[in-house]
Amino acid sequence: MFRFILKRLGLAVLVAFTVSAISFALLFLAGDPATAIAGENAASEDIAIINAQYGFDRPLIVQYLDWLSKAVTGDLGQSWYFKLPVSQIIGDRLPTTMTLGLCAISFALILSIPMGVAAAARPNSIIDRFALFIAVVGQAIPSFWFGLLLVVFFSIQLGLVPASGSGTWRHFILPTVVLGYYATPAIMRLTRAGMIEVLSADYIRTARAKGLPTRKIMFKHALRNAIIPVVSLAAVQMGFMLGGSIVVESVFALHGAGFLAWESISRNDLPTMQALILIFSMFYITFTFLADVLNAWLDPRLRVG
Amino acid sequence: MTDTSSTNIPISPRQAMIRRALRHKGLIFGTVVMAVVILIAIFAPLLTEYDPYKQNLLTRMKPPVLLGGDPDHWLGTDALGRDYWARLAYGARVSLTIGIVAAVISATIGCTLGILAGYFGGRVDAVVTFLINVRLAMPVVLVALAVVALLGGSLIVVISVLGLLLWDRFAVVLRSATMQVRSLEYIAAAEVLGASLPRILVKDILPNVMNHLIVIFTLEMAHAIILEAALSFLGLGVQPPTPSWGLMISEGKEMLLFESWLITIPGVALFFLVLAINMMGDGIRDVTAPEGRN
Amino acid sequence: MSDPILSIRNLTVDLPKGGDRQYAVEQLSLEVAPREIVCIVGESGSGKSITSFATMGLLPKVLTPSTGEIRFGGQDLLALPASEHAKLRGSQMAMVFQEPMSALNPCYTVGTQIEEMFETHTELAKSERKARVMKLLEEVHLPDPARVYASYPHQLSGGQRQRIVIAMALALDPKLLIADEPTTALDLSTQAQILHLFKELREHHDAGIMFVTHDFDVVAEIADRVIVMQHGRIVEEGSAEEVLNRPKHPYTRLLIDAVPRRSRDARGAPAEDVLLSVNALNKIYHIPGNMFKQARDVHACKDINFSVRKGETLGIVGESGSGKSTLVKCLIRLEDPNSGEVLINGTDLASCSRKELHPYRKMIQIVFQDPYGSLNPRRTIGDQLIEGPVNFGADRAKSMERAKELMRIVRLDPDALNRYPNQFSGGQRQRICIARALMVEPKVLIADEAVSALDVSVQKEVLKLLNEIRDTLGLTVLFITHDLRVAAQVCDNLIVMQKGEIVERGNVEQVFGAPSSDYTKMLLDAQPGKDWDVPDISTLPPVAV
Amino acid sequence: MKLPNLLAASAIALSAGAMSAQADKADDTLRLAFTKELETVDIYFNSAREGILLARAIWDGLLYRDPVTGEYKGNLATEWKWIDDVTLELKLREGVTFHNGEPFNADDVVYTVNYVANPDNGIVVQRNVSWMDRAEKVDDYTVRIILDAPFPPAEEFLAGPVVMYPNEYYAEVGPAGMALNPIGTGPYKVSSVDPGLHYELEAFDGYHGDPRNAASIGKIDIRTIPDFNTQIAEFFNGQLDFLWNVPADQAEKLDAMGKYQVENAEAIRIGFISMDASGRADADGPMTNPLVRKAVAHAIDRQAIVDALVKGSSEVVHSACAKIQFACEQDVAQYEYNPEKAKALLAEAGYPDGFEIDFHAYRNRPYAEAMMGFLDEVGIKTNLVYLKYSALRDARSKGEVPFTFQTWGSYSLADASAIVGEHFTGGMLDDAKDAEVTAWVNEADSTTDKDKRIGLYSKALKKIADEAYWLPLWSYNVNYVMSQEVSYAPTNDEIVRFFDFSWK
Repeated sequence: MFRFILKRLGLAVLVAFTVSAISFALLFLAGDPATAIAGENAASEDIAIINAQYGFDRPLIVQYLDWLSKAVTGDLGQSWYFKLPVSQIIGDRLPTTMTLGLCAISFALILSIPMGVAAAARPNSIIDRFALFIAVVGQAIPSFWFGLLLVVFFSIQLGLVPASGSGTWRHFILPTVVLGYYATPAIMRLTRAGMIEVLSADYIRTARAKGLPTRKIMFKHALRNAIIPVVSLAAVQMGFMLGGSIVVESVFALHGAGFLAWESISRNDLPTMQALILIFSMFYITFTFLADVLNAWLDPRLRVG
Repeated sequence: MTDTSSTNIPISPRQAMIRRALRHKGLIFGTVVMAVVILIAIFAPLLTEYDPYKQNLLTRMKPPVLLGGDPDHWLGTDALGRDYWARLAYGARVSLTIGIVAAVISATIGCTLGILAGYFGGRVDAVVTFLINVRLAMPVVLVALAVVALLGGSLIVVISVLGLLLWDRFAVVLRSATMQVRSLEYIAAAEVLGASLPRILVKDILPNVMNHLIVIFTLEMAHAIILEAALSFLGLGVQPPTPSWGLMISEGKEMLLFESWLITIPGVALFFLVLAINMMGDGIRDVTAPEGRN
Repeated sequence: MSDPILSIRNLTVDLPKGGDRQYAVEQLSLEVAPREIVCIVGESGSGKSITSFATMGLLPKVLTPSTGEIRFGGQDLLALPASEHAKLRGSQMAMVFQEPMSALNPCYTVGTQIEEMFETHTELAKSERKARVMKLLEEVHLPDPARVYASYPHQLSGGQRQRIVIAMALALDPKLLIADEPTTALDLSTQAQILHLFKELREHHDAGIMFVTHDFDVVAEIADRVIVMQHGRIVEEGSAEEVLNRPKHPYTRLLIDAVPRRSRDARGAPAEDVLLSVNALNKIYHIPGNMFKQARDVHACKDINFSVRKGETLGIVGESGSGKSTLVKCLIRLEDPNSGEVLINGTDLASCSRKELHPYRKMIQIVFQDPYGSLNPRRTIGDQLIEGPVNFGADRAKSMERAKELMRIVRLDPDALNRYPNQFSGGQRQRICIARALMVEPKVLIADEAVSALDVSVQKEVLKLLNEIRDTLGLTVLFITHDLRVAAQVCDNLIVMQKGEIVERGNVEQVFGAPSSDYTKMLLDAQPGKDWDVPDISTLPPVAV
Repeated sequence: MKLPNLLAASAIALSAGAMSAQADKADDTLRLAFTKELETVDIYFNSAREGILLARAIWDGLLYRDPVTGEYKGNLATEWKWIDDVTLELKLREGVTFHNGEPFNADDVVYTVNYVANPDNGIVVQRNVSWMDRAEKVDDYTVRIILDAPFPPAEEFLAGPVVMYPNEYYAEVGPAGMALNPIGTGPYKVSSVDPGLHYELEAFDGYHGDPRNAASIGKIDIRTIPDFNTQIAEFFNGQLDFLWNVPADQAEKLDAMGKYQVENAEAIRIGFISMDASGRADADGPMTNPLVRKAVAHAIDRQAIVDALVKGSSEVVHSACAKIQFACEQDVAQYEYNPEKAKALLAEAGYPDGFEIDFHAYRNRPYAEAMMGFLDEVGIKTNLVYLKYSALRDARSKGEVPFTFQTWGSYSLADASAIVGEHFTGGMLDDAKDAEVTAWVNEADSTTDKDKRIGLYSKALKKIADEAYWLPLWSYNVNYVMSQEVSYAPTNDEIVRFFDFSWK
């Protein structure tokens, strides 16, 4: 067991390493860091000074290894844009994104799992069709449009919730709905498909033969089995949400890590960008690992024999 | 005593599929909408006398006829006075091209990796799984943005970036589908009958994972179209004046609170296109899934 | 005999429209008395399982009972609301299913799953529930009940799981126990134990048992009464002794006649020259570990030696996990053996590279077990038949001619070449597979459990066909099976495998008459219906139809 | 299609009605938003418009330029005089204290000037500070600033970007500390900074109050809201009192609602098209031909774009600088909109069927599109390459951009050198590489004789126009939208002065 966790971790590190190397090369080769540091109205001589100052003339591999060796010790460097330690900036922004991500995934799960179960219990019923409707609409509506519509309706017209910012829990309602809705269709479809498959399994027939009440069959016997792939999907979605909430963060002026990453791209703030990509891939890896552990708990076949 | 099959021969798989398809409302809806969009795209020049690129700064932002606009421009004009219907009709070409070409690129990558991993297993599988993990661990939107931001958003760049980033689902699904098919005895039989590897892949594996491929293809096509719209929203999609629907939404966004039809028209068009593609995908899955084992 | 526990009268279950027949079960009437085992026998599609599911109230939604009644404990189950019926399930009537591997929820310990019976239907305290479960585990002869109680299904063998399902069924001492092919998926030795358990139950419980099976040997082993079904109707009914030995209905006679005899079909001796010989073949699988399991090695084939003469049929017999399938895979080089030789006409196939192997591929061909999985659903029969010859360089048109000829040989309409596999029944597909194997004119044909998945009557036909083809084409056949009766009937010589090793070899008479290994003895002993000699139908008096 | 429109309309009506209920006058806080995340409040380490806004509130320069009259007044210095071409002596105001209580005196000036003038300290906009060599203390309230070379617009810079820092505090905390807790002498002090996201300013009681007014509004609350629609939504909700840089169309609509004050002011920024006259991107490219460049100039109907899109107080410009800038010669060659003439010029240049070329831009995409439409009419087919500023600037400095739509804000400096000096002196942004122009401009920038400067710039600007190195497009304008309670008169230099705000 221990060996496999080690192996798994080793693989995870390799993935993170590869991701960071790819993104480092990609970002570095495509942009000119000196201009980025100098800013929009900088004059020519400013840029020359910066180029010498930061050592951008060194070979790429040297710069990468330099960055990596520091990153391993927790030193993510200085943001070229904010002139502050990257770790500090990210530390400031991550909580917002984490809150948003957790709220959104919870919203998605709370919405999609019961609906998926209900839809699977009675395929082709009204509820199934409604669930399908929710899913197809969710897949087809661009999230920024949806977000702005919600702002117009719930914030401007009804004045129920704030339109932007992250001060209170009420600020998170609309972004949660928008981001969570984005993940809902996939999770609901998988829950529904899983439940339909599980409900036709022999052990469900056994459970029915035992005379168990329907509720118990659905939630104790069927859902636990059907939820296993959903856990993995939710982990992937969660990882995606953290890095992919740019649009939502931009619309609702939530200054989270996703938006920071996007802004860092446009400012060519490589240290921040690099650190964020590394952190996002770490998150993804952590979530999938946690999902595996959770699945092992849910499904004893995956545990030690 | 030849054993001829009984009088009512079961219909062939294809016939059965067509029968199921004709009864599937979602599939029919999706196909009809899709067909309409494709026809609009193809026959755009016949559907409007306006040039989608021809601007007229004197007739800017005229509302559609329904909102009391000029009957000359039944869907109104945009911020540069270009006919909105002409842009919508020609834009269908761009949006469809983005969806289809990006999906073709990612399908090619994903299928190759997925089928090879599923067929060979072992080390090949380990490498492919690693690649999939690397791909999934990379935040797609960010990478897409970075590349488009730095290379400029020409149609080719946008399509290639989307195509190169959306192959993971193809790989994952085709990998497991291939594994399943691989374990069936007809693959073993073909091997014993001396079929070469490419022949097995093309004749025996590919046709039997095709329905998965088609379903994922539609999903990713829709995904690419939506992502292009999101890139456009962030200002990094297809470049103007090319009339993509995503770009029209992004341009209309400026006046969202004042001239909301500017964003609503392309938004609704995009919504229905993506809806139709997804419903087609669902329909195809429903129609092909029960096949195989009677 | 006391009053029946269950009495079904005039039950008709409709099939969904558009099927090949209107009713799944038609005008069915039967009774089950306490302490009685009633066997319902029939081939697939006869409606025997539908009957048991209708009684339990577990019919799929598309099937609806239209007329008749199922009386149980004084009430008509069909008139009962679903929730009332659910209350009877488990407490008054219980069921054991065919597939023990999938009948238990993988996520919960078996103890929990048995306890659920008490939780749902009784008010017992937790400690008491556990005590009752332990008692049940003992009753079904599970070793170390405490350990089993805390085990998950995947940690138990198929036989053990089936005992758990039986324990679960017995938990509340139901009046009616329905067993739907409960031993079909089990190995011979396990089957014997489970059947023994059922006989015990009849002694110790008052329950009436409705036992659904397709296997006349099983019927002979345990039935008190027998009901024979065909196409949804009862065709014959009577005491076990009567039906088994003096069947009246032609269909019953057909079925019983199809039961393989435990003796070899008389035929000429094969030639003397050895065609295929296997020397010191070894195959070791490396099972890679995962997050939670250690990697390990499995020695699937250990020093296998045998030879087969031209025209001989060699039977390879063994239970699941004996290594017989691995051996086959090594012979046809779907797997590469770790060491050893596979010589055909002096050429060692085992040492060929993949490329060198190509021309020799056609020497050995195979027919697989699963008639559904062994044909590509997306290609026409004709396309699949000419696959082999085309791969070996033959002309398409000529191959198509040969395919037509082979279709006639396997007694199928040559026009069927344009159709897809799903338009054929299981037996027809198996013939197509045979034809496909013969397309490349092999020297050796391997039948890997080729008839196991078929109904007895179809099985008989296919076996007959195989024998004929062997004789007319002078083929050498390796016949892999777990069914001793089938092996005895078609093979010249037998080898018995256990855990990757050959434990017994000899001709059929030797192996069956005077087995030398304990394992073979055990296998022979475990066969159900040993005491029943299949009657020679031709000697029975004709029936008035 | 109809519903959302109605929705928005009713939303606007509703919120407009609800506005007055959420007055911010009550808590004496003016709320506004930034669109971009400001990198740092330390003015020497950012180059953004937002930074200038904050700097003008927090710090003082030695001088002050009256935005209305253009006259230079004393600020932290009360008197100043040129000792010679490169030495400026200033008398400092007495009794001024910084927000942290540190008194202001000559040490602060010497420290600040010496710090920013040292290139090793990496001040972001070198041009703002590199003209100073050092400062010397004469006595506690007298300093001398020594220049590298004569620098005519020195006063403009001392009234603008060069602000005074507290020497003891800055020496202790450095740029990082200044960014998080800025200390100045200005009318507002900073009560909280959430870098890039949120700034709270408070009126500084101890402000010296001359020549600028002391703050009238007690608190300024600035949030960053990247999406402009969201900003408008918050404005409707009464969560913002003031919008700036409002696009022309939105400003018109807001104005039409009659509920808000909409003000338009000119900006010093101008737009221009720069063409690859020196052939850096393509030695034989069409842009090396003056006839083609003139054809481009005739092809684009700048007036139509100004009328339809840019709007406000903007007007077409013909010279390569902003009208309010010193030495910005207006009497230069003008190219009227005349597509026929453009076609004729193209034909004469050997492109009777036009040509295809990449067109780079980084802001105002609709303007770029409109210009592309006009160019298309005369046969010049353009492929828009829309990049982030840094990427475009990078490409330009490498000489890979043949044809580009640019804008230049001159750091709000009212002197032609701020734009011409940057673009026509052979640097990496110089597409013309005209040795003659370079010589004139360099000479102009090293003399203090105003008339001589005007003469030299006039020659340079005339040649730029004659050769059509650039096509100057239009001046920019800024729209400000305010709630009814706010009173503010915008100035024409793109700078929002918080201390000039008051409640009605």
